Amino acid sequence: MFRDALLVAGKDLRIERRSRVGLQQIVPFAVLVIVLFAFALDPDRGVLTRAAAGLFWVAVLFSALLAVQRSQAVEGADGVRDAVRLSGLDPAGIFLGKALAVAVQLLVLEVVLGVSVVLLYDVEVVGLGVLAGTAVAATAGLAAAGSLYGALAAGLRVRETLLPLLLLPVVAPVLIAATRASESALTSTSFEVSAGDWLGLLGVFAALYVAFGLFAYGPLLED
Amino acid sequence: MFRDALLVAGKDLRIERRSRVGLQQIVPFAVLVIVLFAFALDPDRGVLTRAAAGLFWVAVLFSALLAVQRSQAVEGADGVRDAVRLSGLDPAGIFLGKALAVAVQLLVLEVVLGVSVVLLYDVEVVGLGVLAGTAVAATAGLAAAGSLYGALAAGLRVRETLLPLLLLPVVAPVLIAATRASESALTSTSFEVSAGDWLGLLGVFAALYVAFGLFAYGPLLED
Amino acid sequence: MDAVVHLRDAVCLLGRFPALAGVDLDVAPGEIVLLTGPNGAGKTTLLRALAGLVPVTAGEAVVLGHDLRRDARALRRDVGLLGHGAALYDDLTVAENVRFWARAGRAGGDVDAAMARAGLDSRVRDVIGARLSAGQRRRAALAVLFARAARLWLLDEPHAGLDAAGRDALDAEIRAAVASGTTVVVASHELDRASALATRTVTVAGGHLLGPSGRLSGEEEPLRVP
Amino acid sequence: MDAVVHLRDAVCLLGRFPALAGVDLDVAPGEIVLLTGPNGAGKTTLLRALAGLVPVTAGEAVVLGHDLRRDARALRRDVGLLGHGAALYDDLTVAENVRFWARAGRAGGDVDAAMARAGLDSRVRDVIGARLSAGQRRRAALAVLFARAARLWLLDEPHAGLDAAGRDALDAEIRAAVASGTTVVVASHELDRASALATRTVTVAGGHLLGPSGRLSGEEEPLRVP
Amino acid sequence: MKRTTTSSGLTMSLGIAALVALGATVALGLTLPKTVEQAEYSRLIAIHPGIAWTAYVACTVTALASIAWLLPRTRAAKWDLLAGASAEIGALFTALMLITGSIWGRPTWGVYWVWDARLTLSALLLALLLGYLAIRQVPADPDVRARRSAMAALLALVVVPVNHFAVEWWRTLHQGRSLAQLTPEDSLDGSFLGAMALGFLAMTLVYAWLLVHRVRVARLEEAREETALATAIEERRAEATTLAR
Ligand code: HEM
Ligand SMILES: Nc1ncnc2c1ncn2[C@@H]1O[C@H](COP(=O)(O)OP(=O)(O)OP(=O)(O)O)[C@@H](O)[C@H]1O
Ligand SMILES: Nc1ncnc2c1ncn2[C@@H]1O[C@H](COP(=O)(O)OP(=O)(O)OP(=O)(O)O)[C@@H](O)[C@H]1O
Ligand SMILES: [Mg+2]
Ligand SMILES: [Mg+2]
Repeated sequence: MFRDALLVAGKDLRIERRSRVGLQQIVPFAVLVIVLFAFALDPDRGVLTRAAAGLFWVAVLFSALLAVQRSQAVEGADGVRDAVRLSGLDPAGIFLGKALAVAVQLLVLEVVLGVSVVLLYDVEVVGLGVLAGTAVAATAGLAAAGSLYGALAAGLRVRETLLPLLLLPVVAPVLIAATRASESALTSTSFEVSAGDWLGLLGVFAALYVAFGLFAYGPLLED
Repeated sequence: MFRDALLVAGKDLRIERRSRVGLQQIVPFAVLVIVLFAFALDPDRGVLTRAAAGLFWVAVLFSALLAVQRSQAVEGADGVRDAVRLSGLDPAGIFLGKALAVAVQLLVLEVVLGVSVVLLYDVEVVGLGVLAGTAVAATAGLAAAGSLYGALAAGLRVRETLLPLLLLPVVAPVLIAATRASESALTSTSFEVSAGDWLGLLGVFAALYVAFGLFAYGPLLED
Repeated sequence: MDAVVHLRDAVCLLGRFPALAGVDLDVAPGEIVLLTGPNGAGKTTLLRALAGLVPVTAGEAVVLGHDLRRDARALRRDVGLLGHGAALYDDLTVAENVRFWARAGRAGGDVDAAMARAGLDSRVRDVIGARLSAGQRRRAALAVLFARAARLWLLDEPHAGLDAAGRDALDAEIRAAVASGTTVVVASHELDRASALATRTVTVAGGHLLGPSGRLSGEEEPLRVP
Repeated sequence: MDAVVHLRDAVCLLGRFPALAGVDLDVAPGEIVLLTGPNGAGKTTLLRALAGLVPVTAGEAVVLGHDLRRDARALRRDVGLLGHGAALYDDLTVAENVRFWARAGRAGGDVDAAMARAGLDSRVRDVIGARLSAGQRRRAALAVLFARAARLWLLDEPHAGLDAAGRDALDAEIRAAVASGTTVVVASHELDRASALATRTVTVAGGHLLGPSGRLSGEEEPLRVP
Repeated sequence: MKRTTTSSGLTMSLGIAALVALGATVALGLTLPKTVEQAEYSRLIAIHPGIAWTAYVACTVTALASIAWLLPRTRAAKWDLLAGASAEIGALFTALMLITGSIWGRPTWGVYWVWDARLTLSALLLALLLGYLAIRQVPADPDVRARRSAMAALLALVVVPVNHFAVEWWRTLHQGRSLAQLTPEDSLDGSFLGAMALGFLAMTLVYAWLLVHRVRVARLEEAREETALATAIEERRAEATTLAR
């Protein structure tokens, strides 16, 4: 299983290295979203600083959507889907591999995005450790759920639009938990929250989605 | 030109009628985005009501992205792009047609979305006329810019990710103008704005993008 | 009557790669020129260049009297290209697809007749593009070709995917079209069938034409249909 | 030695449409069975069903000893399918593609040898999938097939798109594979070439097999290679 | 079985029981003491929680049926059927929950809607159910569709417990879990509790009633499908004879 996971992840990352989609397009997109929010919410800037965490994670979420879409589009070429099913690759391995590749890209993105948020929304980071923990857990959750639903939507001809619809509700809890957890790490927060429980919740979700993916991906590939 | 525009728009709308992508997926997606924003910004509710207009337009923008993506994906099947170039259709006509189809779908979406915003963010509409005007002008702008850049990104294999990057900066002004204009039509607004100038600006942008599309689409197809 | 196709030392770049590296080719009206040669030789690229889809970056290139290097768009409606992939919208039925392309080309031609000539029976006409079999896609593409009034047909492996009946029908259609003044350039790997059809065979390799150059030796006899 | 393929009254639905409407077919080890028939008859669907890609919704279906209606996944690694479309990642070079699929199939086979057998010269090996010509794509797909150790080959119009040399090479490879114990089911419209290759020809039409049923008449002679 | 109606003794009795229970709930609800701050609205307690819990039940049934379909040993078309039917009704109840809740929210919180965890998650639950039903709409081979939707159903189930405990995990305006809070010195008036229980019973009966009907309708549809398939196969085979080319 892990052997297959590495094989697939390696393949996806090599494709990314060659096509530079994530680096040259998704990252700038995410930054743009942050900037746009800044505009949309401009009237009183206080909002920005207070909502920074939430907006950050919404931006990450949308970027994750793109990343997953791309990671599925790669498999979209005619015949590839059949070939994957015939390849004898362990479905769980494929799932892990694709999720892993997406996660790596997301983590890079979050770093860049985080910096720009700090700069643009003038928030101050107090708990870097918490942030890091949150990022890892949330990313795992997003990547797992994303890859799973990506595969679910991929079979259909309408994936580019079905995916967001399916994915958003599922990752919403992750989004919420991540927001609250990071808020506690930013001075800007208007009220007190304890990061602990939120991190815990994030961990639960991540574990849940990964486990579910491992079990569900095989049957999904069968369509 | 208009003959071709109608032909193309009719084709796109028929495809939409058959595949129901917009209706069954983009609209729910937009509503979901609204819901997510609401949660991301939860801490103090005042924000929501004040930022309602902005969030509405951001949601519309993201849905527009999907709509354009879909409208281009339709043309993506191998050979279709060549066929379009050989068809002898007037490029300006194609542009108008595709923009028209997108605009129609966006208008429907905005109605649904508007209603849900009013219900969910409890804002109160005072200037329905202004809103309508804003919607039409902004939609024209979005659809035009979207179709233009959609075609630009479509040629490349990585469109699903390139498009947002290209489009967001271009439509940002539209987004802002639309936000300000509609704010004046909502009681919730924290301060006074005169819709007039913003509407004017929107009109200018719409006209600009449409004109530019008419002139630039031909060369674009040639790539 | 002057040549339908006139290429001199034509070069086409795909990315940085010279897929066509100096092609000389003349085609007289009413000819059926067969392009053959190894995979990757440049046949598809040559056909796409003749349709004005791939820019010619060097040399002379005149098709149907239009200079490709200046006004490629002008000839668009006069050429009919049957490429490797059929141009079908997944969510439209065969009939809707053919009608759309016919309208787009302002072709007065009878759509139903065209589909019948392409051997698409009534059941298939109502199946959406996404659900067609390989051969049915080819047939739909043929129907579009038939429905449009083109003076130059560019056929890329037209027989591939067609069943026995379809192949014979296609050959008949090609002969009929030529008899009514169309000129045809066809790329194919099925030599026996294709060369029986063609009035002249040209070998493409390494991005140019081999052996007996593609240039016309004086006057070329247009094909007489028996 | 029991049959490699055993279908009885097998039905496959695509959407609601019965693309296969009651197929009876037996294939003995070492056979080369040619499927032919009109476009849309169900050949591709039959091959995909044998690979376990399309669920068999009624009837008996046993391939390589696995019951398709129960454990379709079990036989996956033992079948090699050459479909209408080549399974290539656009952004990976030919070599990278072939290597990936070979590793995925845990095939020890020599990748470079496989590409050589498929006639992919060193230049093409470093071209990314998106830029290949039609025939080069087919060749890459063949290389994958050669690199993987499959006991049942399912070839859908394998000759389409290949140049003359490629076709002969392919036929030689097929014969060699059969000699070393592989069984082959091939769908094709190029009757003269394909039937020369095949040990038995079966006609598919309207989703079932016509005429001399696909069932084995007693003992079938596996092909002897001269 | 050639049935022309989906009603039977079972549904009759279920229906009657449901109606009775509903009547009783209304009666009890109207006799409830009105709390000072909420006036009449406090009586919604007889309906709203019941609806909400029934929505949970529906989701759970869908999820369990989906699991039953996924397990090779118990795999059978009927489970997929049940899951789909239950999900449809579940979506209905979830919508009702949102509506009654909002109506109740106006007097209690001053607005129809606030963005606290309970409400948002409830909204998401509805979204998930709709997504699930959307997947079922996508035409595909029965098995494929069953598999896809089963997956989606399992994830929908995740939201239920989260929503249930949301009131503790997040700072919610929404009521706490009164059942959990039941202490000797009771926080919630007994009669309210009774009303909630009765309401739950009534709603569950309604649910069961609808479910049986829906499943039977689905069965009839299936039967029709089968005959349709038989003719389709005939036509398909006939294509061979009409080879006029
Ligand atoms: C749109 C708004 C609302 C929604 C979506 C909603 C949703 C729910 C849900 C999902 C439950 C089931 C809780 C569980 O056991 O997990 C529930 C129960 C309940 N709701 Fe609401 N509700 C809303 C508004 C209200 C309001 C305004 C009130 C009254 C002030 C209220 C009072 C209750 C009560 C008392 C229960 C039973 C709680 C228990 O005993 O466990 N709800 N609601
Ligand atoms: N960017 C590139 N880098 C390298 N080679 C390229 C590139 N783009 C295209 N090619 C090559 O250009 C050629 C295109 O040839 P073309 O498709 O015209 O061949 P063909 O004669 O149609 O072959 P076939 O018979 O297989 O259809 C191929 O050899 C392909 O490898
Ligand atoms: N949803 C559907 N509705 C109607 N017909 C359908 C549907 N899906 C598939 N089909 C039909 O199923 C058949 C699939 O046939 P298949 O692709 O196996 O044909 P084939 O024998 O491979 O043909 P070819 O020789 O053209 O490759 C086609 O006739 C197609 O029209
Ligand atoms: Mg070619
Ligand atoms: Mg086929």
